[in-house]
Amino acid sequence: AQAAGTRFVFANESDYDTVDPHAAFDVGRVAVRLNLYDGLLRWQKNPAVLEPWVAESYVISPDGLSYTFKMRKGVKFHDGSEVKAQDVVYSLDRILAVGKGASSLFKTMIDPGAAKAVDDYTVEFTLRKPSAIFLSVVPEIHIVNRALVQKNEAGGDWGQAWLSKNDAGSGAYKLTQFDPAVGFVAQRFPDHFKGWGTKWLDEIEFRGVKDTNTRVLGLLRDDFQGIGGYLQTDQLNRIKSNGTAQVLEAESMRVMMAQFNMTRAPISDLHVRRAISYAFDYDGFNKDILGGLVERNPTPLPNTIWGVPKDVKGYSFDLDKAKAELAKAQAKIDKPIELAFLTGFQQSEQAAQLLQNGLTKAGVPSKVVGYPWPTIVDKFKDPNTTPDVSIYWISTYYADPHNWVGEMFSSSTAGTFKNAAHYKNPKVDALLDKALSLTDQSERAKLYEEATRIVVDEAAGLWIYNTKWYGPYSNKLKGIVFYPIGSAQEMRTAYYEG
Amino acid sequence: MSQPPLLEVEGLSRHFPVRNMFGWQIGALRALDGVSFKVRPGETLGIVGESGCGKSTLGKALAGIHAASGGRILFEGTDITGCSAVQRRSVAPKLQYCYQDPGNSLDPRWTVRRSLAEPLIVHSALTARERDARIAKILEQVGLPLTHLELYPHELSGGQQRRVGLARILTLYPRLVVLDEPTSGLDVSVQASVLKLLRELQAAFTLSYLFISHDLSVVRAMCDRVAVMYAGRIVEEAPTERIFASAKHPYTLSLLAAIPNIGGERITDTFALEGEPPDPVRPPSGCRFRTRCPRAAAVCAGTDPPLRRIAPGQAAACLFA
Amino acid sequence: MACATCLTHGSDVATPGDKLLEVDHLCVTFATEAGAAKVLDGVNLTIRAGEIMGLVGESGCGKTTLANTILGILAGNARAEAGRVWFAGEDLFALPQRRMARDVRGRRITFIPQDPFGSFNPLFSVGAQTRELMKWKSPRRAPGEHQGLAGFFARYPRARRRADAEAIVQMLRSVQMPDPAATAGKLPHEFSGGQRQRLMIALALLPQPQLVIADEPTTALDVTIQAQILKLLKQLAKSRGISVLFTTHDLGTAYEICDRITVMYAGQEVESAPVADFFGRPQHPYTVRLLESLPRPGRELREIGGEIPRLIDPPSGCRFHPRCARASEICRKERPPATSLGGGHEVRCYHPVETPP
Amino acid sequence: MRTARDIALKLIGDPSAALGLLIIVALVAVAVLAPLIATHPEAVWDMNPRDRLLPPSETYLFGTDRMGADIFSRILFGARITLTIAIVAVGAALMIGVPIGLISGWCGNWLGEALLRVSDIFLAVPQIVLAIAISQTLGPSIENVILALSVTYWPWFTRLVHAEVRALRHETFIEAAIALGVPTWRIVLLHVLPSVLSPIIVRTSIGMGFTILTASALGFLGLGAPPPAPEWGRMISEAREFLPEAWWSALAPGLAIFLVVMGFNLLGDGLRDVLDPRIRRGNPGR
Amino acid sequence: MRIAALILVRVAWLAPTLAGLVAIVFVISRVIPSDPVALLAGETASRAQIELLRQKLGLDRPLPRQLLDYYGQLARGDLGTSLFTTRAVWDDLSARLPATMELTIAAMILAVALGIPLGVVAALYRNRPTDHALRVVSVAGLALASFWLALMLQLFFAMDLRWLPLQARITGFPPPPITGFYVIDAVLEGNFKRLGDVFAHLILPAVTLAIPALATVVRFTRAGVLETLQRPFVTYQRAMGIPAGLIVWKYVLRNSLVSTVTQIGLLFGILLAGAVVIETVFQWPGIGAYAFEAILHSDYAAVMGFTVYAGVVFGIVNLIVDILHAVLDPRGTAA
Ligand SMILES: Nc1ncnc2c1ncn2[C@@H]1O[C@H](COP(=O)(O)OP(=O)(O)OP(=O)(O)O)[C@@H](O)[C@H]1O
Ligand SMILES: Nc1ncnc2c1ncn2[C@@H]1O[C@H](COP(=O)(O)OP(=O)(O)OP(=O)(O)O)[C@@H](O)[C@H]1O
Ligand SMILES: [Mg+2]
Ligand SMILES: [Mg+2]
Repeated sequence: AQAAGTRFVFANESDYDTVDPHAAFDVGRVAVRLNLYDGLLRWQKNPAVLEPWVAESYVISPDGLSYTFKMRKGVKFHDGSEVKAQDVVYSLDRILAVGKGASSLFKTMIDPGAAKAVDDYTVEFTLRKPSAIFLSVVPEIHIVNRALVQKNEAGGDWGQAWLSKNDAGSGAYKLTQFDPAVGFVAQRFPDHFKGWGTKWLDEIEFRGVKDTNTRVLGLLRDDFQGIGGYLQTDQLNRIKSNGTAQVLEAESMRVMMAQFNMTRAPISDLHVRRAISYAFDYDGFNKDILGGLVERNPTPLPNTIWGVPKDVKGYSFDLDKAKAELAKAQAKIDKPIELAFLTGFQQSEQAAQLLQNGLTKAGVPSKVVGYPWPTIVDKFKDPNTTPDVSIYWISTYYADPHNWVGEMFSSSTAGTFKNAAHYKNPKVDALLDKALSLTDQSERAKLYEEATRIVVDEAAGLWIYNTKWYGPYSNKLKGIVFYPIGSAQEMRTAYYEG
Repeated sequence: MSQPPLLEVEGLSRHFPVRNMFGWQIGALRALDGVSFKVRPGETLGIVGESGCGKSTLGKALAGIHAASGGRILFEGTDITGCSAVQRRSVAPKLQYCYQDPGNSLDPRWTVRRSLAEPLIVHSALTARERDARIAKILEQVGLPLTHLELYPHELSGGQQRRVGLARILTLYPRLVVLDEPTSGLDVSVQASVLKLLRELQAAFTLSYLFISHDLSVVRAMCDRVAVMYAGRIVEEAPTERIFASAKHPYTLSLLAAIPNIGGERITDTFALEGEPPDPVRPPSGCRFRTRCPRAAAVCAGTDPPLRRIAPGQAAACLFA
Repeated sequence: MACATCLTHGSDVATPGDKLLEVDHLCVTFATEAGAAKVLDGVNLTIRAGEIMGLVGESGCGKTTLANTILGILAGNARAEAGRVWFAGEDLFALPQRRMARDVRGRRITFIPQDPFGSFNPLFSVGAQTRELMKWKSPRRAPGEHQGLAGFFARYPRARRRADAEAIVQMLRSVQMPDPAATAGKLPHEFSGGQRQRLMIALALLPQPQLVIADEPTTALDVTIQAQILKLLKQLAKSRGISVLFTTHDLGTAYEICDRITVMYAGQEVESAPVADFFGRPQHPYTVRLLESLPRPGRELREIGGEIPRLIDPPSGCRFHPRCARASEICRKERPPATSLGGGHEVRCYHPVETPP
Repeated sequence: MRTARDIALKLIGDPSAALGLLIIVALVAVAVLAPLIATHPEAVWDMNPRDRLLPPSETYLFGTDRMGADIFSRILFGARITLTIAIVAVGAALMIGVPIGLISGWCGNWLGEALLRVSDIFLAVPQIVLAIAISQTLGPSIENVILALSVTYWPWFTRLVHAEVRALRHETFIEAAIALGVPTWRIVLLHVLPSVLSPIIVRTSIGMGFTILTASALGFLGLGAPPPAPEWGRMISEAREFLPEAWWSALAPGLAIFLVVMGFNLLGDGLRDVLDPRIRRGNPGR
Repeated sequence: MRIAALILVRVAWLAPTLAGLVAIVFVISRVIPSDPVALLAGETASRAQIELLRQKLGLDRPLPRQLLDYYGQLARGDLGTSLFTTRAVWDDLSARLPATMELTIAAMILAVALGIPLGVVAALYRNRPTDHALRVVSVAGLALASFWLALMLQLFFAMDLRWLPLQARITGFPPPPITGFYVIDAVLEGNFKRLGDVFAHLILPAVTLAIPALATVVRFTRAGVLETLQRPFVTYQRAMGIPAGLIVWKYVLRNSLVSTVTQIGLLFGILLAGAVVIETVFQWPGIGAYAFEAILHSDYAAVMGFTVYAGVVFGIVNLIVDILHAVLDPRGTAA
């Protein structure tokens, strides 16, 4: 029943197969969380900053263990009831109980029952030990309507079955239709606490469209007004030259890298790792294959975040140096090095091929193997099954150096996809732990810089680029705001013009 | 006549299962239902009867192609009824079955030479050269030029195919050959030459024949004795001349009446038999011929007449014979 | 009617003695992989109204080909090179195919096949197939009734259908089908061979044709059944005054039902005679040898010797000469002309056999 | 029965079969001679990002792909993969399917029935799904693609051979061999097998085409031979994003698949016409 | 009566066949190297947490036991819960089933409705230009990689000409399903505008899917008709002057179809397989794309559910083929 111009369709590479805000923590499907739900805080802007959202303010106790949030009054759920502290408590308990999405992150800092409603509008969290990143993950506590969810619980499932198909949020949009095989449609929620300007989108639709080509063609046909996924240069050029769509551009913090399995010869040999780092044609990849749309990051950190040691130049493509390093290596390379890429992700596949190319020229035998994401994550759990080299991305789950260098090189995360290197270095661990326990950014920055220097020197990974974000949208769409954690899927500010 | 019989068959029967569309057995087709007879060395016994009466089944049961469902087969005094495929293989060279359709009994992909060599490879220890010699000799005896050895079955005429079929059997010097309709489908002139050949071979190899045919005039030309079959049974048995001169069973008489007699009375004016042969799955009670028999009486439905001697060398299964 | 040569049926059954069918010097070749096979080479044949004509000869001599040529249903690779087929004064070759299919085949000339098993479509009931035939070929069909493509979807007029149905039951009774009423619903495989052949005869007679071509109609049958069928066919043909071209290689059956017999050898007719003459004083050496090779009590078996010729490159002149003991130079050069011996007995031989009566 | 020479002559005489034969011969030749014909033999692994997506030219006959490798050379080397997959997969399917078909066809008893049921079960899973499952289970590699294809293709041979053997069992010449006392193994190997050979050959030829298509579909889905193997399906999949601008990058592998599969099918059809006894029967005997 | 018995026997056979099928796929899916429980537990879950979850899901028991459990579950009509979507597999499948069915049936109808007449025509004009042309086209149809064809059709019809939609089953977000078959739903609602839209969306994927099937139908029909044309009853009907069109399209065709239906039955499996690729390219929310995803995620329950579904479809299609057989061939010798 909406006027034609006020409907927006977004085609995403992954399916929106659930609308439970606590079921997933990935960037791909963030639209569900950002549009249908609200949190106490929310990442906004680029570079990302934490802004008060449902919370008006917060206080951290001096020991860094207790966080007290004061909530706004009059924030309404879609059913008209008010958002209260009890809902926040229930939401965190639910996250921990259901054990999906961001729960694994919370579990490292907080126990069930650690949240308390001091009054209707005050909520207090008590941490197990001080953590510098707790605030960073608070936006993931998406507040669900406790009364509504509890009414629909079945067999102590915390309403999982119901919430996977239904909406119990307070977000700017209200779910109207959902089909796991297609996606979801949501209608503007006029009573949203943030209020609305003069222009808006009445209805937004997010659907999963697996095939990149179909997504691009659909955008060109105006089947979709926005599409997701990191596109190849050629596709972006095609969209630009077509004239029906624009490509928005922004700094992003997603990094592409190769993780080395440090536990096994020959990769465990420093010189072999350095040789590999010298054997990758960074410019060939970034400039030719990706058409210069990305920027080289010499360290595991995205260039735009604080904590990057600016003087570190990293490795360059230099086959002579690679050979020299190999000559110094003690480990014998007697079988091909396994270069793993993510099935279905062209860039990762191309990078693997290019690395293989360089390695072959440097005289190192290698083989390229593709694994789907679930498989490779599983392989990472065991050092013995972890591939020698695995090429993929680390996205921005929260904008803190800990998201990159912290989680990638801490022994506590060994075996996860963040630390597929199984990297364990007591010195680095000490630096990182220290950084987590502090709250002062400049002090923390120094510690992260120090840790970064060490891992770069150890060639503990191969860092390829730090993406820019390119958002292909219909020409008439305005008001899209990109910030790294939101992937520009928050539609509250968007509208049509012309 | 005093010689022991070469072949003695007692109460032989063969039932085929009748299945419905799902493969469940729902009955039995009594293709052969208690047949007894003897064949003496050097003798030719004719088996006549119309299509589907069980003639081929009888021949195949003797040759071991079908297992018997009942009864006994004694060959050269030994019981070969229930023996295994391997045991059977030792009898095979001596007791052979010659197909109704010799063209199809030869592997279409094999040359005549290969088809002829096969039984020798299986049953003899001859060297390749000895085999060739044997094949050449037999081929000459069946009246085919050696050049035909390299031909394929489809390149031969019907008469020639039949000769090859015979040659293949004769390479093993059998004692008894079951000839299943050796002249059906042949033109009269070819038929004549095949019959001549069979006679010559019988003399040359001292063979006994079980001569299956539905053509009484051919049987008359070839056989010493004749057994007439109807619906899985032998209904009359007698020396050939007696059959033609004084057959007693009404079915034999009908059969005789059905053969056109060139120059004689026209059967289209005289023939009287009505009706169709019975369904072998549901044969009529009592005498199986009674449904068509001009002489049928009420008793015929109740009693199944046994084959009984009615004259020296002649037996018939009819209450009125 | 617009066309003068179109004859209405029933009214003008030719009187006995009239020439109904005349095959005049017919030559048919088949294109085969190995070359052109001259299967028919100047065949002549005459059938008079009401007459049963036997056509005998060895397998492969061209009997079926001749029948198919008359019916105009030769295989795609066959070609009538020369000759004419006259039927009731009409040149069948000059008739357009569509008229041939509509007015001649199945109507004035019907057909009884050799193989009663294969000639029914196994998936349609006998009744359906009979009705299909009568829808198109019933003698009660009005001349202009739905023709050609339009007829494809046309209905079978109610009144005629009823009349035809009655005729069908009548006919089934005359061919001695047990329980004619139940016949229609059954599928072909539910009938025995003899019954199927009787159905075939019924189908051939239902359109009330002038000529029935029976191509070895009894070879697939048992002796006793064969005798029944022959008897039936002869009775019906005679009682209705229908001419029959009866093709067979069995001299015995030919003797049974034919008025006259024509012998073919390798695509040529060699002798034609009334049945008594044919068996009584055969003239052509081939006929004689053929009769001699029949097994007879008290007579030695005698084959003809030699092989039938290949039709790709047949012998010149009389095609029988390579197997003939009496052959002379002229036999190799020219085909003997037809010599009439009176009484309708004709022979094509330079050296006929003087058989004692 | 015709001799091999007759068959060859007839095949050549039939334009479409001859075309099929020609394509297959060309494929084999290309596969064998790839290193000699290829203009950039190192293109199988060597990438040159600076030359990516160049249109066809004298240096790059079919243009270059997204990694800057010569498509022409990759197609040539891809022929090796394609041929290997087709031959080994169908060969293995033959090895499994034909014996099982022979046994199940020959033994009409419970054993035959059970074997047939097993093959039915395999037929019940859509081939590509089972193939995806297998190559996902064991990891994407050419060997696993081959395994997946043969595991899913053998029932087709079993069905075919089973049906043929069932029909043959009642053929007179088989029965005659039994009556002659020929041992069963001799009958099955010397009479039955050669008689079912022609349908098997036909099915093999068509199966080659089918297998190549399925293998390339797996490649397309990213589950086939891993990069940088120049597998044709994978090449299309990679090129897809550059359509229609870099049309050459998808055209060459697409055409290659099309031609080869068509070649096998044409050859199969031609062989059917030459070998299939049912069609042969229509011809005059002598 | 005969058909009822046939259905009974077929259905009776379905159970053991399904059991075997399930066993095979069960074993294959369980040897997958990746551990879905670990995945489910989350990317940072500890070993102990994973083991706990494994116990909860019953995945720690021996394989045969798990298989038996699964049979028990199946017998209760329960396909289990998808590890990934956390919904009942049956719900997931049934939501996607109509999409696939609609697509495959449309493709099947296209293939059969066009393929049979073309096959007959090819046979009638054997070895003439028409036949050669049809043969080349049908062989080409078999040789076209469906993903390639899909792409080309999309580029041409949806992008260049803009005649047809590019993707999806319907314009806009799907309306709440009645039967889930949008064609039927549109008719039920009397919404003919939507019906047109649904058809337009159906064309490209259905054509892509249908082309290899069409080629197969043409080939088998041609062969069947050629063989039937040799049968004596054709000669007989010709000799009796039955109109040629009637002989071919009524009598010959029915006989040829008896053997063609079996092939058409087998085609269904191929169509289902083709759906995996085509659903991905056309963004068709069907079961093929779902199965592909499920396999990639090692989602046992979903894979098994799909397998059972494929087995049931195979069984049903076989049943339909048998019924068609019985209808076409009333002799009852079939099966
Ligand atoms: N393998 C078989 N399975 C089932 N029934 C069979 C089999 N072989 C023969 N019969 C049946 O057994 C009966 C006798 O058949 P048989 O072949 O012995 O007859 P026949 O006298 O040789 O006939 P013909 O003269 O036609 O050769 C027939 O009804 C036939 O249908
Ligand atoms: N379609 C055809 N193509 C090539 N040759 C054919 C064809 N039809 C028949 N012939 C050949 O023509 C010759 C005559 O065949 P025809 O069927 O007329 O003989 P026939 O006398 O009816 O034989 P039979 O008694 O066996 O039925 C045979 O040599 C046959 O091989
Ligand atoms: Mg017999
Ligand atoms: Mg004939």
